[in-house]
This record gives sequence, C-alpha cells and structure tokens, in this order.
Amino acid sequence: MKYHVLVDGEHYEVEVLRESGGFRISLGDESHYADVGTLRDGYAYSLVIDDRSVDIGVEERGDTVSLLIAGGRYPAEVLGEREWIARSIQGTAAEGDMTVRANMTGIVREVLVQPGDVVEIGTTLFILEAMKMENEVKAEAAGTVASISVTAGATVSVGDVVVEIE
Amino acid sequence: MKYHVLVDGEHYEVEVLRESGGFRISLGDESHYADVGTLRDGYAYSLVIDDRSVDIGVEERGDTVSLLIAGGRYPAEVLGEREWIARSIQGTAAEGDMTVRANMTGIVREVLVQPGDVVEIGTTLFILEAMKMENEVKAEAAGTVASISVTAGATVSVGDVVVEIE
Amino acid sequence: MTDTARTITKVLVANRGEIALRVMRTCQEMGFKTVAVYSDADRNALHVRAAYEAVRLGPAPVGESYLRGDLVIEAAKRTGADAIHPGFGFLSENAEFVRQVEAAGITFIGPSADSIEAMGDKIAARRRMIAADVPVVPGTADPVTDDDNLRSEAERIGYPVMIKASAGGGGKGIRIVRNAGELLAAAARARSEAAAAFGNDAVYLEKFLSEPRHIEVQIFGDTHGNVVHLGERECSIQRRHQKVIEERPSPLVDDAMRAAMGAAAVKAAQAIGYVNAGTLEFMVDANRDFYMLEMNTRLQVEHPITEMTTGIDLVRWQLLVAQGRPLPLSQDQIRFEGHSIEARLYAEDADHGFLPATGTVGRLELPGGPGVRCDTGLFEGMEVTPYYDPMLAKIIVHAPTRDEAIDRMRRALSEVTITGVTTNLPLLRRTLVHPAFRSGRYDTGTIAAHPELTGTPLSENRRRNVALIAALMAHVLRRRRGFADRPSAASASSAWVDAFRPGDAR
Amino acid sequence: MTDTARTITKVLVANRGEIALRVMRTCQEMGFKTVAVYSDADRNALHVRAAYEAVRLGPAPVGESYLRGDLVIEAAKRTGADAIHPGFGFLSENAEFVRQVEAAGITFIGPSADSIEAMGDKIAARRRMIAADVPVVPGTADPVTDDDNLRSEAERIGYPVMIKASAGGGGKGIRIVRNAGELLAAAARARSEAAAAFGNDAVYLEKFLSEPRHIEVQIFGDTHGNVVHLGERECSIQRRHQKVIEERPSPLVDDAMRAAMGAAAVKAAQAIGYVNAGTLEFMVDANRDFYMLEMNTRLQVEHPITEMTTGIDLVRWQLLVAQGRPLPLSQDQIRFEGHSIEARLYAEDADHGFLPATGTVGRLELPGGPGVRCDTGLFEGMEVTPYYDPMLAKIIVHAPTRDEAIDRMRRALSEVTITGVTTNLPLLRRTLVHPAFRSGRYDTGTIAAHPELTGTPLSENRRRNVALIAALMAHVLRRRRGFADRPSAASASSAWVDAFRPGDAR
Repeated sequence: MKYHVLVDGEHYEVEVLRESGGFRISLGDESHYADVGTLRDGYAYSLVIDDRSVDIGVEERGDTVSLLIAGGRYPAEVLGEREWIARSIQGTAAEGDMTVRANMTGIVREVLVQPGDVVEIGTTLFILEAMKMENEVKAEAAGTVASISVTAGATVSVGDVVVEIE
Repeated sequence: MKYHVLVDGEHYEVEVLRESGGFRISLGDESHYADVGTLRDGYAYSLVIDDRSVDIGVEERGDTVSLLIAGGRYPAEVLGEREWIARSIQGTAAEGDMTVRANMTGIVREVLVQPGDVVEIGTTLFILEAMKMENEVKAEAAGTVASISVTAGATVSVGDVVVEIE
Repeated sequence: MTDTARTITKVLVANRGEIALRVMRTCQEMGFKTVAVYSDADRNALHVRAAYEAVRLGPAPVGESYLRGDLVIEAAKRTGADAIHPGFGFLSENAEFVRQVEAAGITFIGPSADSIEAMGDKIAARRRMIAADVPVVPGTADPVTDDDNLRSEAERIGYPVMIKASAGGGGKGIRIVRNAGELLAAAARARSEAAAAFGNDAVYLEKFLSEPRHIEVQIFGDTHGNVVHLGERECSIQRRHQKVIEERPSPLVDDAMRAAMGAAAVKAAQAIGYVNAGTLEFMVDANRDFYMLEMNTRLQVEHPITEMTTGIDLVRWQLLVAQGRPLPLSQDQIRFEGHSIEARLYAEDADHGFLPATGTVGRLELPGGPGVRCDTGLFEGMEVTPYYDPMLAKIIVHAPTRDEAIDRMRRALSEVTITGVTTNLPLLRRTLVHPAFRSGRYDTGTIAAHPELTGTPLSENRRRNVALIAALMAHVLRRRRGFADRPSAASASSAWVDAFRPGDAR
Repeated sequence: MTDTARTITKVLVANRGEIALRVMRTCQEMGFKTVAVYSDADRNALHVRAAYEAVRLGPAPVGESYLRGDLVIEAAKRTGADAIHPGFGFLSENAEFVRQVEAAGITFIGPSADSIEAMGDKIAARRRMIAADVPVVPGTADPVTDDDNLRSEAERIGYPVMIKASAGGGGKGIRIVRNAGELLAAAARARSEAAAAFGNDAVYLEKFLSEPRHIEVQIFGDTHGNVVHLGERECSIQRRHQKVIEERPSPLVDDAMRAAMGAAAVKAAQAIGYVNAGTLEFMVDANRDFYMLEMNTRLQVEHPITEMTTGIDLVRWQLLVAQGRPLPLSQDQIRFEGHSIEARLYAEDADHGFLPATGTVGRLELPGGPGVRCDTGLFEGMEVTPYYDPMLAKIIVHAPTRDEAIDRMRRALSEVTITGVTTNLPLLRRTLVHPAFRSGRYDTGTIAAHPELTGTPLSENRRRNVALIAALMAHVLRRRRGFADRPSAASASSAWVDAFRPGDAR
C-alpha cells in the first residue's frame, strides 16, 4: 500500500507491503525489511528494521502519527493515495488566522477584547492559564472582533475557537 | 451480594453491597466503606477502605482470587451462595493422590516408571525440568502405575496429568 | 527532654505527585505511617496508593484542595497524624498555616512560622540580609506601589531591571523591563499575576544582572543551634525563570568559592535562627561575585543532586530535626563524592513557546540502571490536567566525573518514552550535547540565546527514516482498525474491530 | 601501542534479560553501539529493544540459541561488532568460545581462554590454588569416576560430603551426601545434571562445612600486571545453593579479615595472570577461617552491591581493560562508602518447595526513589517461560548504615507488585525482618533452618482482611464480565461484556 508522508513539510512516497511475517517498506531506491513486535497494541512497538532495533511509542491524532524514539518526538502526516489526491484538489482551507483558537488546554483567565473592537497584529486578545502559567494569546491578523465564544473562568481545550476576527 | 470466602482453610461470609459510588463490605460485626479506583481493568486497583489506602494487584484463576499487596501474596477462594451450597452437597471430589500431575510448567526430562510398576509412597515417578532446575515428582500414594500420559522431552503445563496410579 | 523533643509516629504529607511520594518513602523507611491527601483529580495518584491512609480534600482546583490548610489539618486530626510535611509549593511557605498546624498540636516538618515570614517577604528579607552582612543584589528596599516611584527607582538602579513579586518564588510573577516604556504595563501584569498566585500583589525592583548564573546553597539547621551547608547546586539552565537542569558541583565553583558561599549561606540562616532544610539562592555575575537573591524555606525540587553527592537523605534529616534531634553530621564530616545532574521533565512543548501540555499518559517507560534515580508521580493511564505544576518527573544521575554524569544522563533520557502528553524531553536531550552545556560555560540566558535548543530541523536522512517508519506504523495502526483497503486486512476479526472505538484514549 | 591495545566501537552482548540490558547501558554511556542477540521467546525483550541492532539466533531452547557460539560469532561479523560481552551464564565461561571469538578477530570482554580453563575445571583449579598457597576446602584432588573410589574418598574426607560438578557453577550439579547409603544414587544424579547443564559429567568430592558462610571477593586485573580487589560480598542467604540476598560489607568481616581475604584473592588471580573481572568465592567456617571454593571468571550477578559501595561501574572497567587500558584506580584509591544489599526476585513459589513458576506478567510495579536500583528485564505482557533462569529482577539498595539499608530494602520490596507469575517476594520480605538476618548472624543453612521464612500462617485479623478484600475484588471482577446475578450489574453495557473473552490473559 502506498502512503504520502509529510515530515517537516517535505513530501515522501512510501510503499508498505506484507512480506514473510513482517513488512517491506520502500522509499525511492531505499528498501528495508521490518519485523514488527507488538508491546502494547496501539501504543508501543518493537521494530527490527533490517538488523536495526527501534523501540517506539506511537501517538495517533487524525492523519498525524507521532513517533517517540529514544527520547525524541517525530510527527508525520500520513495520507493514503485517495486522501492525498483529495487534498491536492481541494488545497488547504483558507481559514487563515482570523479564527483564534486556544493554544493549550487551560482556564480562560481574562478576555481583553469585546466584539467590535479593532485589533492589530500582536494585540493581546485573551489570557489562558494552565499549570499556574499565564499565556497571552495575541492576534495574528488585523481586523475587527466578530465574536467571542468564552468568558473568563471557562475551561477550554487545545483548538477550541475563542475569538473570531473579521 | 453474599460471598463465601476461604482463606487458609478458614470460612468467612462477606457481604458486598453498592453504596454511594463505592461498596460496603461486611463480615460479621465488622463493616467498612470501600472506594475502588481502577488503575488497570482486571489487574490493578487502588482501594481506600474507610481511610486506609490499599494498592492492589489481582490474579483470578477459577474461583481463586489472589491479592498482591505491598509485596505479599494472599490467595482466597471466593464462592457465591449457589456455588457454596453446591459444593457443600457434593463434597470434595475424592480423586485423591492417585492422579499425579505436573507440579510446574516444564520439560519432562525422564520418566522412571512404566505401566504395571508397583510404586510406594515416595517412589520417584518422573523428573521435570524448568529454568535449569530438575524436580523429582514422587508418588504420594502406593499402588500400581495404570497409565503414563507423556514421554521424555515433552513439555507439560502445571496441572497436566502425567501418571495415573490404581 | 526539652520542649523541642517531639515524637512522630504518623506523617501527613500535604502535597501531591513525586515529592509526596518521595517524602513518604523516607517516612516508611523510618517506620512512620503516612497519610496522603488528594483532590478528585488525584484519586488514583501514586502518592495516594503509596500512603497508609488517604483523605480526600476536595475538587481539582488547588484553591479547593491542596491550598485548603483547614482541610489538611482536619485530615491530620481525623487520622491521628502527629506531623505534617508540606513538600514544596502549596502550603510549604505559608506562615499562617504553620501557626495553625502548631496550634493544633501537630509538628510542622520545616522551619518556624517566624523564619518563613522573615524570608517570605522578599523585601524584608533583603533588609535583614544586608544587616547580617550577606551580599544582596542592588534593588529597592521597599515595595513600590505608585507609578512615579516605580519610574524613579528603576532609573536609580539602572535598566534593565526586574519586577518581582514580594511574596513570590519559583520564578512566578517576575517581569524583566529593558526600558522605561515597558515599565508600567509590565508592573501591572506582574501585580495581577502575583495577586493570583500568592494572594499578595506587592512587587519590588531589582537590578537585572546580565547573563548571571543561578547557584544555590543547601543549608540545614537544628534546634540545638547547629547550622551546616551541604554545598552548592548549579541551577542556571532555565527557561523563562524555571529551572530545567541542575548539577552539583557547579562547573564554576571551586573550593574557595564553595567555602565563601557556604559561609554566607550559614550566616544568613543563623541571622534568623533558621531550623530545618533551607536554600539560599545566589546570583553569580561574570566576575564570579555572588549576591543572595532569596531564601527558600523548604525542601527544594532539586534536592536529590545534593543527596546523590553527599549520601545524605535530606528528608530523613528533616524528620530527625523536627523531632528535636541534632544534625547527624558536623560540617567537617560532610563529604562530596562525584557529580550529579538532575533533568526536569515538564509537560510542555518546548519547541513551541513552552506551552503547557495536557493529556492522558499512554505508554510510559522510565529510565533505570546504575547511577540513575527517577522521582516521579507518572503512571500509565494518568491524566495530566491543567490544574497543577507541569513537572512530571525528575531524572537524576550520579557518576564519578562530570563527563560520565553527562553521558549517563544522555543514556537515561534515551530510555524515556511517554505518549499522550508532550514533554520537554527533546530540549533536555539537545541541551546535554550542546557545547554551551558540555563546556560548563552557561548562564540563565543560555536556552533563550540558542534557538537550536528549542527546535532543530531534521536532516534529510532523518526525515526519510521518519517517513518510512511513520508510514509503517500508520499502516499497522489503521489496519488493526480495519480501515485499510487491502484484502489482507480482512483477516482482522470483527471482534477486533469492535474492540476499538473512537475515544478509546486508553 | 602494545598488542593489548584494541579499539572497540560496537559491542555484541551474548546474553539476555537484565544483565544484557545492564551491559548495554554502560556501552551506550561510553559511546559504543550495541548488538543484541535473541531467541524466538525474546523477540520483544527489553535487551532487544535497548540495543542498536538485534540479531535472531534461533528457537527458545538455549541449546538452539544462547549457547550457539557459532551463531553468536556470525551475528557479530554480520553487524560489524568488534567486541563480545558474554554477561554471566551461557557462554561466559566457555574457553572454546573465547578462542573462536579471538580467532575471528573479535575482542572477548573477559578473561583469557587459558584463565577460564585454569579455573573452569574446579579440580585443576584446586591444585593450582594449593600451589599458590591459597587456602582451599579439603576434598578430592581429581575427578572421581568409579564407585569404589567415590566411597573410599568420601570416607577419607568424612561425611557429610558434597558432590560437585567439575565444570559447574551457580549452584548447579551440587549434591550433599550425609551418609554412605545416599552416595551412589546422588552421584549418578549429579553426573546426569552436570552432563545436561555443562556437557561434562565429571564430579568431585569436597568436605561439607557445617553452617558455613559464603563470602566472595571481587577482583580486577588489567593487561599491565595490576590486580586489585574491590572488597567482599556476603552471599550466605541461599536456598538450595542459589544465592537469594547479598550484602556488602559482610556483617562478619572486619578490616583485618577483609585485608586478608583480599590479599588471598589477589594472590589467586595473580597465580594465573588473570585479566578483567573475576570473583573468588570463599567458604567461611564458625572460626572465621576462610577457604577458597572456586573462582568465577566473569561478572557476577551480585556485582551491583560492589558498584553501589565503591562508586565504580564494573562494566566500564571491563570495557576499559578489554581495550588494553590500565585499571583507573590503584588499591589504595578504592574506597568503600555505606552499605548495600541486593535481593533477587525469582520466578518460583518459595512457599511450596521453590517450584519454578511460569506465566505472563500482568501488572508490574517496580521500586524506585532514593538509594534504590532495580536491574530487570521484566515488562508488562512478558512471558516467563521454562527455558531460562528464574531470576526476574535484582533489587539493590544503598544507605549509610546496614540498618538503614535493611529499612530501605523493606520499603523497596513493599513497592513491588507482579501479577501473573508467582515470585519469592514473600520469602525476601520475611527474611529481611527475621532476627537471624537483622542480627547479621546467619549462614548458608539459615533459610532451610527457619521454615517460617517459607510459609507463615496468617493471623485471624489478616485472614479477615483478606476475606473482605478478596470478596470485594471478586465482586468487581465478576461484575465487569456480567456474571453477577444482581440487577445492578445490568448497567454493564453489552460492548463491555463482549470486550472480555475467556483466554484474554493480557
């Protein structure tokens, strides 16, 4: 099966095929035999790729697979052929920076703007607190505040929409 | 729900009832409130019984529940009312010591008797090896060897029948 | 028996996470029963499971649980605990709490309320230290409340200056101001943060030393008038005023400097009749001149590197001193062996602005083997919430030399795997191999000055490796859910497919 | 450069489990790449996962995998490993293997083949030691093959006698004979066990010392003619000739005795020009006279207690010496600090005749915190099979005094939880608190002499507690499978019920 993999913005085409109990993985001229040992289904695997041993923790979030290897964290977006073509046609949604989301899970300590306010790039919009650290979230685009979805004291999760700018 | 519990051969009747998110456990005059935190379903639990904290590993094998607490191992047989009554009527099966079973998982190194041999209490019947240790399994009853279920080199599991004595 | 001789039989630990567990371990070794307190978020936490008894305080937010001194004292009374160990943070430097504990007839394992107050108000402490002839950083002698004063004092000290919370600690409520234009806004924010964190919005100004090193000295006093120091800890590897890596000995400190800093620290402690464990924090400038910054009147996070190099269990000493016993060793009996390093594992994305990270711990592998200690409250299935400190684990190593200790720490870090929560592990790994760290010539600005520490692009070769393995893992993960479109995937039984449901985070 | 100077860049570790992992940890710290070898039973083992490269040897039985020296050397060639570390057991004391390794141009990390042979044949070794004036236990000077000789030699030495495998070690192939009637049957069994374990059925006789202590001395030699000793290890707590708990220093050994034993051990090593790590085992009788028993020409299982008390990484020294480097310290630079204890966790039911136990590890909790090291190959989901040694983990503690070390070990053992495999943990816990151990007055017969160590009836109060909790846990476990007959159990969703199938051991 062919996968399109994006690592740090670079695009690679990788082929994964079953072979004698393991898998053959290929990228261009490069080809390896990978034996996959399951340590904890969905979380932990022991790979032996050719002779190389790789102990791996895995995180999956949508199309993104993050590899945790020897203390390093390596995220990659992995798409099937169909998803890759669909994305190429569609392009990236141009939502831009007008939707301001919570950049971490935490408590909204203060909202510093109101609907109708004119903001510039860098204007502090709201203050999030998590683990006793305050984070000022700033506008990344200039415009007028269209709506605010939360009030001070609310708990938000990473990615929740907090402010919309027009 | 009422349970009959056998610990080191002693019989106890314990009542377990749901109570405000936890359980009430009672034995005679004694009664406690137990809060049960699940650490790993089926294996690991954190109990707070009244104020006492008990971190517990669990093994279940048939009717026997073994508790692993602070480095100690405590097996107990736990029967429901119906099983308890059934057992009381039936009594313990009088299979006795005539069926000789493997007392550990391992490899049969040598079988020292043949069908028809007359054996006494203490006669070595076969030798089991596991983890480089040899174990001599001896007859616990006198009689004649009726049948032998394995040959040297075979792997057996704990409890497998190896020799029958008549 | 003097009135300082007290019997301890059961210790309530008024804290959570790794430090609560660490304190309980020594209590258990000394034969004391332990009592844990917990918030609803911590019902299954390691410190609850390690304790002999456990009492619920309240909901997850600290204001409703771990900061509720009244509930803590109630829990101690209910379980018959005759001593309370505060750990660090939370109630550990709250003089009022200490007074309530003592009033309830319970031994507080730490300094007296008076000592905490003497050092807790940073401004008053500065005054006392100046009087005791301990060198302090130039700054204001009083809290600065009005804007005119703020401006004129900042001018007098000379920019850059630091705005610090009078009741602060742990790097919270600190703002650096480089010019007059930033001053008032920064002061306002510092006051509001201080009010939220410490319930006290007083701030003061201090000279901002350019590229200082942050070196602290562990001291210990008993009720018999003995005070000793246990050497320094080098804590200059920081991100945003939070320590990240500490080591002992400091690569900067030689025997003469150690003796001078130790003497200053002992003098500072003696000036206030200090009893139990305390730490004098010093700023050291480019000329190796040192200035006392503040005193932390409690056990420090980084105490293990002192333990590893002295063989002393500091919590044992705390418990002995709290019972009125004399310090087990005199100054000249305290010896230092080898080199120790501590790396703090934080739940934060160091490569993206140090944003705090939350989540559920999926897979967890911790380091072990010779010369490695890991103090942590982590376990598989644990929820990392936004309510508490982001520190998840301390990895501590010990070896005969600094080079061997660094190599050991690199090895130890390579054994760590945590999924489900983003951590600063990549920063730790990069820092250890960075020339600035390896050479020992670093300061509190080093992490900020080296952006490669908080994000290094992968080599083409590494990217290709990641692509190959990521595709393989995606294939394995998706196939087991039956999402693959190859016929071979049909071997996945329907039960297998059913067993995985969206949201099955554990 | 002399011909002993060799460069190492990649080390193949010809072993499994905790010792393979422990060796790799030091290799990694020293910057050497590592190669693991594994049997089919160990594909997912920790040592495979920790290695840089991993090569399969064959099926699970040791004769088809870990004892296949030819396959090990082939794996080293294939991966370009320029050194092989044998760990202990398996090929570690196989002189023929060492010769093949060296012939392949690969460095063997251990003594020479000649040294192994000199000490490997226990009978020849006795002769050499007698010549070198090292005290040995009275016994036969030659293997005893015919029954008449066996009888007459046994009479000469005087019952009780021990029948020992000439090629033996690790307590295997040893039989104690108390009278002439038992002699021939015991000899036959010892020969067959020796043949199976070592491929050599030669046996010899030795005087059986009544209630001896088993104390050994760690020595180290380099290629420059230096030999040092690193103090003793007390190994008398044994079950059936297998060590269970070791400590350093020995409660029996004072400075004078340590010096005398150390000198004898160094003399023994020098007599055969010994290079690398080795251990001289001594029997010590009631008069504190010591007799050399045998030399183990490899790293010992219990080496960590020497590491904890000297600060020396013995595997690092092995790698340095193998590269032709001199020993890093001279005898008078070696210092001892504090007290260390090791407890061996075995997969066996100590309360039922020490029967080996197999199974799948369900829940696993290992000890941590100050002064605790745990060397293990255990992980959740691991299969404990009958193919390999029953030792699952070594728990090692260090503290300033023996009492504190015992208290620390008790605490550490209380943190261990393993489900799915029966272990000797209860024996370890009982031994630590037993007056015989606590007093330090124990010998190799102590476990056998105290049946309460291998099974203590519970108190009525404890039985009631077990009954209460077992009923609760049975209720919780059965209810989650939907087996409960109370209506409240109906809240278990059908998906929940489906998710649990018989045989779901993991």
